[in-house]
Amino acid sequence: MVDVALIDHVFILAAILFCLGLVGVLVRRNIIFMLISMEIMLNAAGLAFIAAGSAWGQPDGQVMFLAVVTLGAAEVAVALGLTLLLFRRYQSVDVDNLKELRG
Amino acid sequence: MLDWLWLVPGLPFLGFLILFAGQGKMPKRWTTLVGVGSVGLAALVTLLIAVEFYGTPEAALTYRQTLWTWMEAGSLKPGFSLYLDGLALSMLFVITGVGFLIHLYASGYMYEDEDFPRFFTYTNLFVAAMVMLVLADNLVLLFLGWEGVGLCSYLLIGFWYRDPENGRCARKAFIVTRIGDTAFAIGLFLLFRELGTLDIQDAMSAATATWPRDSGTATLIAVLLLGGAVGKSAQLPLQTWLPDAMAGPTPVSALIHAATMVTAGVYLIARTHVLFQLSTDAMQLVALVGVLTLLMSGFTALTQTDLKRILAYSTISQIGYMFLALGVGAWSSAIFHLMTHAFFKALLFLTAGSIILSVHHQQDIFKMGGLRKALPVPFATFLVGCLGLTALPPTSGFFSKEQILNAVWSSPTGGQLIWAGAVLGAFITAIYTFRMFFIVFFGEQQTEAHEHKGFKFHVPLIVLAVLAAVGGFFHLPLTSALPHAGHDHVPLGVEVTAIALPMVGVLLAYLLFYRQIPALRQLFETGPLKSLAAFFYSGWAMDWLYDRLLVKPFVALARWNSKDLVDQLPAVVSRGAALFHRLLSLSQNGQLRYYVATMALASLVVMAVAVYTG
Amino acid sequence: MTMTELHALLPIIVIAGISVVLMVMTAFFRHQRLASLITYGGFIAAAVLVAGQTGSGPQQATPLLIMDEYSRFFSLVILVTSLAATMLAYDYLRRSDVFKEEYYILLSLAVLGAVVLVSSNHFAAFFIGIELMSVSLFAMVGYMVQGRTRRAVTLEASVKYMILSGVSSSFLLFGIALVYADFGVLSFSGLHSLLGLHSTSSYSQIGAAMIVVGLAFKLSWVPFHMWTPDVYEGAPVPVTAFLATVSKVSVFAIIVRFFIESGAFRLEALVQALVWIAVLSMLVGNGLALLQQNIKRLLAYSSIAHLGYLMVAFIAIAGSNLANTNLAVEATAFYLVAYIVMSLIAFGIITTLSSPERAEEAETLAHFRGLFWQKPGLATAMGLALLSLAGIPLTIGFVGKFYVFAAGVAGQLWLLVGVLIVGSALGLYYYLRLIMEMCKAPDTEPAISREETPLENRVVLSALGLVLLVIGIFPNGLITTVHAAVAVLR
Amino acid sequence: MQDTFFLVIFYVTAAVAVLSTLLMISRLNAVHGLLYLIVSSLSLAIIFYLLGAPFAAALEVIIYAGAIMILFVFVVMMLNMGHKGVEQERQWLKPGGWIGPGLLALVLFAVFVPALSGGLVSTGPRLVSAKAVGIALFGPYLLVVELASFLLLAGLIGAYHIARPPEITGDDSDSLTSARHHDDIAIEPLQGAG
Repeated sequence: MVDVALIDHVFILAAILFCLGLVGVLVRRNIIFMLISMEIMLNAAGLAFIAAGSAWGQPDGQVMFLAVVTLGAAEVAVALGLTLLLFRRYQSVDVDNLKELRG
Repeated sequence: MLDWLWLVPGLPFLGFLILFAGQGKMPKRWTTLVGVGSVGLAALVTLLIAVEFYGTPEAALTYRQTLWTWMEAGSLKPGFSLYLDGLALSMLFVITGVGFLIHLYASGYMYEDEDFPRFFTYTNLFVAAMVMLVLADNLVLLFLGWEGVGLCSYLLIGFWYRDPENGRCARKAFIVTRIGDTAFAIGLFLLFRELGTLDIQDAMSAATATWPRDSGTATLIAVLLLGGAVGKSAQLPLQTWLPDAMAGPTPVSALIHAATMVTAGVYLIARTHVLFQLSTDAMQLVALVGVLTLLMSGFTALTQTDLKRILAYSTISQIGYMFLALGVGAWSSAIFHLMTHAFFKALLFLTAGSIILSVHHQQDIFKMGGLRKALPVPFATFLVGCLGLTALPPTSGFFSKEQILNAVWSSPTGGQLIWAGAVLGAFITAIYTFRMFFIVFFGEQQTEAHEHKGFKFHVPLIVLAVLAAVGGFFHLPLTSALPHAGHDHVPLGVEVTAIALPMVGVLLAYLLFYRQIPALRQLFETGPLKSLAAFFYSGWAMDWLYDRLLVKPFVALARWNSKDLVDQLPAVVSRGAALFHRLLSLSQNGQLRYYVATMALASLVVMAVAVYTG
Repeated sequence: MTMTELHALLPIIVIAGISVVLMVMTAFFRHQRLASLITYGGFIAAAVLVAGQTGSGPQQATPLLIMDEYSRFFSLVILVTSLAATMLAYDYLRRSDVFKEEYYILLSLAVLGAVVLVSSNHFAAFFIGIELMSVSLFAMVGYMVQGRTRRAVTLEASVKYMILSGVSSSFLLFGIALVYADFGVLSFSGLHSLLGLHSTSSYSQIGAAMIVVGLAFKLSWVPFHMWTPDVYEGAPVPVTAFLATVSKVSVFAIIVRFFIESGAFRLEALVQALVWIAVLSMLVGNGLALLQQNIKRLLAYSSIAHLGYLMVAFIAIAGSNLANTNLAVEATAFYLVAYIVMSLIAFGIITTLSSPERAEEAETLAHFRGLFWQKPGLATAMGLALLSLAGIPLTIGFVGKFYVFAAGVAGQLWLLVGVLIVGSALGLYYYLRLIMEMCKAPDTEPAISREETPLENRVVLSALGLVLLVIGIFPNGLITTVHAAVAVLR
Repeated sequence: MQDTFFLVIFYVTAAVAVLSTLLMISRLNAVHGLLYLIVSSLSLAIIFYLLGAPFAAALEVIIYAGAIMILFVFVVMMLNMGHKGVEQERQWLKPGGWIGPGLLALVLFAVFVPALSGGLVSTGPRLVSAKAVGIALFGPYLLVVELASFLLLAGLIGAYHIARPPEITGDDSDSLTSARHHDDIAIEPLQGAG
C-alpha cells in the first residue's frame, strides 16, 4: 500500500504530541490546562497503539486504545472533582497554591 | 552437661522476657529474683560446663551446638549455632561470673530507683546478647550479639532519660561506635566475599589456605575488623564516647563499660587472630593503637577530678594494654588481662558506686577526702582494686601485665620503644590510681558519709576483692584455642624495671598526695616561701604543680586530642549527615510542577541511557 | 471462556463482587459496620479460594491472566494485607465525619486492581490493573478532602498524586505501545521468545525504558520519588498504610514477573540505569529521612530506601547463574512480605493514635514522646516495627535484609551491596531516634488523648507483631513457601 | 496516485494536529484551548481512519471530542473565570517560562527521533475492521472490557465522593445546607487573603 516509513512517521507524530503534552503540564499553572495536556499525552499513547496495531494488522492495538480512552475518562472524572475543590478552597485554579507539603 | 550450653544465653534472655512482660508491675522482690537469678543460674551452668570441659583432654576442647538452622538463603545457611572453646569459656566466666556479682550489687544499688525493673530488663538482655556474641559460631550471629550489646549500652547510658544530657551522651556513644561498626560490617562483608563462608572457624582455616603471609586483602580485612574493635573498645581514635558513657548508673559502668562489652573488641581480634597473624602490618597497627591509647588516656586520667571519669580513662588505658598484647601476638595474655581487669575494674567501679552513694552522689574526688574511717569496707576493697590496677605483686593485675610487658619486649611487632611506652604507662597508672586513692580516703574529710551496708553491697565487693587478689593464679584453658606465646626470656633488668616502676609510681603518689603536703608546709612555713606554701597547700596546687612540671606536653596533647581532634570525628560525621539531609530536603520543595519537571528530566536520562548505550 | 478458566477467576470475581454488593447496599441504606463486614468477608472468601487453588498448577485464564503459584502467593499476600489494612481503618473512619461506605467500595476496587495486576502476564491486564488501583487511590488519598475536619493538605496530596500519576501512566502506555509496535505481541511470554529471535531494536529499547519510568513512579524510585512524602503525609493514614503496602508490593511483584518473562534483563543499558536508580534510592531515601521530624514523611523516605534495598535483589535476578537468579527472586518476594509487615505495623500504630475527629494525625514526634509509659503495648509494637525496619536481628526485617544481601553477594553486585550497608547504617540512626523518643519522659500532657485501643486494631497489631518476631526467629517456613511460589518464574 | 493522495492527507492532518495542540497548550482562555483540543482530536481521528482503524476513529470522536471535552467545558463554565482568568493566565505565562520546558521537550524529542526511525518490522498500515475489533473485544479481551467497566466505576465513585458535600452527623436536620454553610465559613479568610 504505502511506504513502510509512514508508520515511523506516525510514531514521530505521536512523539511530538507526547512532548507537547509534557510541555503543557510543565508550563501551565492552571490545573485545567494541566489536565488537558495530560489528555494529550494519553492521546499520543493511544495514537501509538493504533499505529502499532495497524502495522501488525491486529485488533489488539485498538483494544488497548479503548483501554486508554477509558483511563482518560476515569482520570478526568476524579481530576475535575478535585479541580472544583481546589477552586473553592483558593478561589483560583493555580496549582502553585499547593505547596504546604514539603521538606 | 555441655548440652546445657544453650541455657547460658537462654536464661538471661528468659529473664528479659519475663521482666519485659511484667512491664514493671511485678513486685520488686520478684524482679530481683528474676533479674539476678537468671544471671546467677547462667553462671552456675557455666561452672558446670567448665567442670566437664576441664575434664576433657585439651586437644579436643571444642563443642558445637546447633539449635536450629536460622535461615537458608541460597548457599548461605547461618544457623543458631553455639561454639564453645577455651576462649569462649574464659569469656563466659567473666560475663556470667562478674556479671552475676554486678547484678547482685545492682539489686541493692538500684533498689530505690523507680525504674528498677527496667534496669534489669535491659541488663538481662545485655547479658544474653553478650553471651551470644561470645558463643556465636558464625559471623551473622556474632553480628547479632554485637548489635545487641550496642543497643543495650545505648539504652543504659540513657537510662536516666529525664536528663537530656544523658540522652546526648547515649547518642554520642551510639554514633561513635557506629563508625566502628560500619567498618566492622564492611570487613565482615569483605571476609565473606573473599572466603565464601560465614562460619568463623571455616573462615579462619580458609584464610590461611587462601592468603599468603602479608597479603593485602588479609591486611585490609584485619584493619577493618580492627576498626570495629576500636569503636567498641573505645581505643584511639574512637575512645571519646566511653568517659561520657559514665552517665549511666554505676553498675552499668562496671558491667558494660568496664568488664564486658568494651572488651568485645579484644575478643573479636582474639577470635579472628588467624587473620591478624597473616598480616604483620595489621599486628603492628594493633600494637601501636594499644600503646598510644594507654599512654594518652593514662595522662588524661591524671588530670581528671571526677571519680568515675578517672576509672573510665583507666579502663581505656587497660584495654590499651590488651590491644598491645594482641598486637605483639600474646593472645592468651590479652585474654588473661581481660579477665583480671574485669575483676579489679568491676571491683573499683562498684566500690566507687558505694562511695558515691555514701556521699550523696558527689563524684568529685577533691570534695571527698578522709573517707577511710567512715567507709571501712569500701576502703579495703578499693585498696585491693587499686593494687590490682597498679599491678603490684601478687595481685592478679601483676601477673597479667607482667606477661604482656615481657611479650612486648621480645616480640617483632613490639620492641623496646613500645615496651618503654608500656612501662611508662604502668608508672602513670600507679600515680593516678593512688592519687585517687589517697585523695578519696586520706586527708581531711570534706563531706559526711553514710555507708550503705548489707549483703547485697558487701558480698560482691568482697568476692571481687578476693578474685582481684588471687585471680592471677587462675589457669585459663586457652592453650587449645589460641596459639601459645611461649615463655619469653627477657633480661633480668627489664623485668625488674617493669616491676619496680609502678612501685616508684605509688611512692611518688604517696609523697605527693599523702606525705609531702604537710612536709612542704613545714618547710615553707618558716621561710620566705610562706606564700608559696599556702599555694601548694591545696590539692589543686599539686595538680597545678605536676601539671606544669611533669606532664605538661603530654597533657596538652591529650587535651587537645580529646577535646578537639577526636571529638571532631563524630561531629564531622553527624554534621556531614545533617548537611546531606538539608541539601536533599531542598529538593523536596512541594512544588508540583517542579516535581513533574524532575520526573521528566529523569525519564529523559533513563531513556537516553537505554537507547544510546544499549 | 471455559469453566476451568472461570474457576481460576473465581477469587477475582469475588473481589469484584464486593464492590458491586457494597454499591447496591449503599444505594438503599448506609451502615459502616455492615459494609466493613462485607468487605472482610469478601477478602477472606477470596483468600480462601486462592489458597484452595494453591498447588493445582498454572492455569491461564484468557490470554490476559495467569493463575500460577507466583500470582497466587502475591494475591494471598495482597488479600491478607488489605484485610489487615481495612480492619485498622475501621475505627479511624468511624470517628471521621465523611461518608464511610464509599471507602470500602474504592478499597475493594483498588484490591481488585492489585490482584489483577499480580496475576497478569499480558500488557492489557497489567495496564488495566495498575490503573484501576491508581484511580481508586486518587479518590482514597483525597477521601477526607471534604468534611468538617478536613486537613488542608489532603487536597494538595491528592492533586499531586493524580497529576504525577497521570503523567507517569502516559509514559508507561507510550512505552507499552512502542514495545508492541516492535514485536506485535502484548503478552510477556510472547516477548520472551521474540527478544531471543532478533536483536532488540531501538523501539523496544526506548519502550522498555519508558515502561520502567512509569513503574519507577509507582515504586517511588529516586528520582521519581518526590510525590511519596507529600502524598504519605497528606493522605489519611489508613490510606497511606494501604498505599505504602499493597500498591508498592503488587507493582514490584509484577515488575519482577515482567522482567523475567519478557527477558527485559537482557537490555544491559537498562539494567545499568536501574543500578544507579537503586544507589540513589538507598542514599537519598535514607538521607532525607535522617533528621525528618514528621513521622509519616520519615516512613515515606524510609520506604524509598527499602524499595532501593529491594532493587539490589531485583537487579541480582539479571545474573547469568540460574541458582543465583532463583535466590534473588526469592529474596525480593521475602523482602516484600517483610516490608508489608513492618510498614503495616508502623502505619497501623499511627492510625490508632490519630484522631480524625480533630483532623489530627499522630505524625509529630510529640505524639510519640513517652509512648512507652502510656501505651506500652502500642509502643512495643512500634518499637518492633522500627527495629525490624532498621534490620536488627531476630526480626523479619533482618532476615529480609540478609536475604537481599545474600542475593547481592551471589550476583557480585559489590557497589550495590556496599551502598546497602552504608544505607542501613544511616537508617539505624533515625529509627533509633524514634525509639528513644518513645522512651523519653512523658513530662507534658500527651499531645492527643489516648483512649482505649479498639479491639480490631489490637488484634491486627498483635498478630502482625507476632508474625514479625516468629518469622524473624524461624524464617524457614516462609522461605519454603516463597521458594515454591517463585519456582514457576523461569 | 491514490498513495500520493493518501500521504498528502496524512501529512496535512498531522500538521493540523501538531499545530492545534501547540495552540491549545499556549491559549490564555480555557475555552479556546478546549476548542483547539477538539480540532486536534478530530485530526487524530482522521489519522486513525487512514491507518485502517475506523473503530478507533469513531471512538476518538465520540469519547474525546464528545464526552471528555464536555466534562471540561462544564467545569470551565462552573468556575466562570472569564476575563479575570485570562488576565491571570497572561501573568502566569511569561515567555521565559517556556524556555526550560521547551528545551526539555526538544531533547526528549531528539531522543525519540532516531529511536523511532527505522528498525520496525512491519508491512505498512493494514485495515482492521470494527468487526475484527469487536471479535477481539468479546473474545480474548473480554476481561479488558469487564475491568474497564470497573475502572470507570472507580472513577465514578471517586468523583462522586470527592465533589459532594460531606455527611453531617448529629441532630442537624438540614444537613446539606449546613454543610455548605460551613464550607463557606471555612474559605472566607482565604478569600480575603487571595
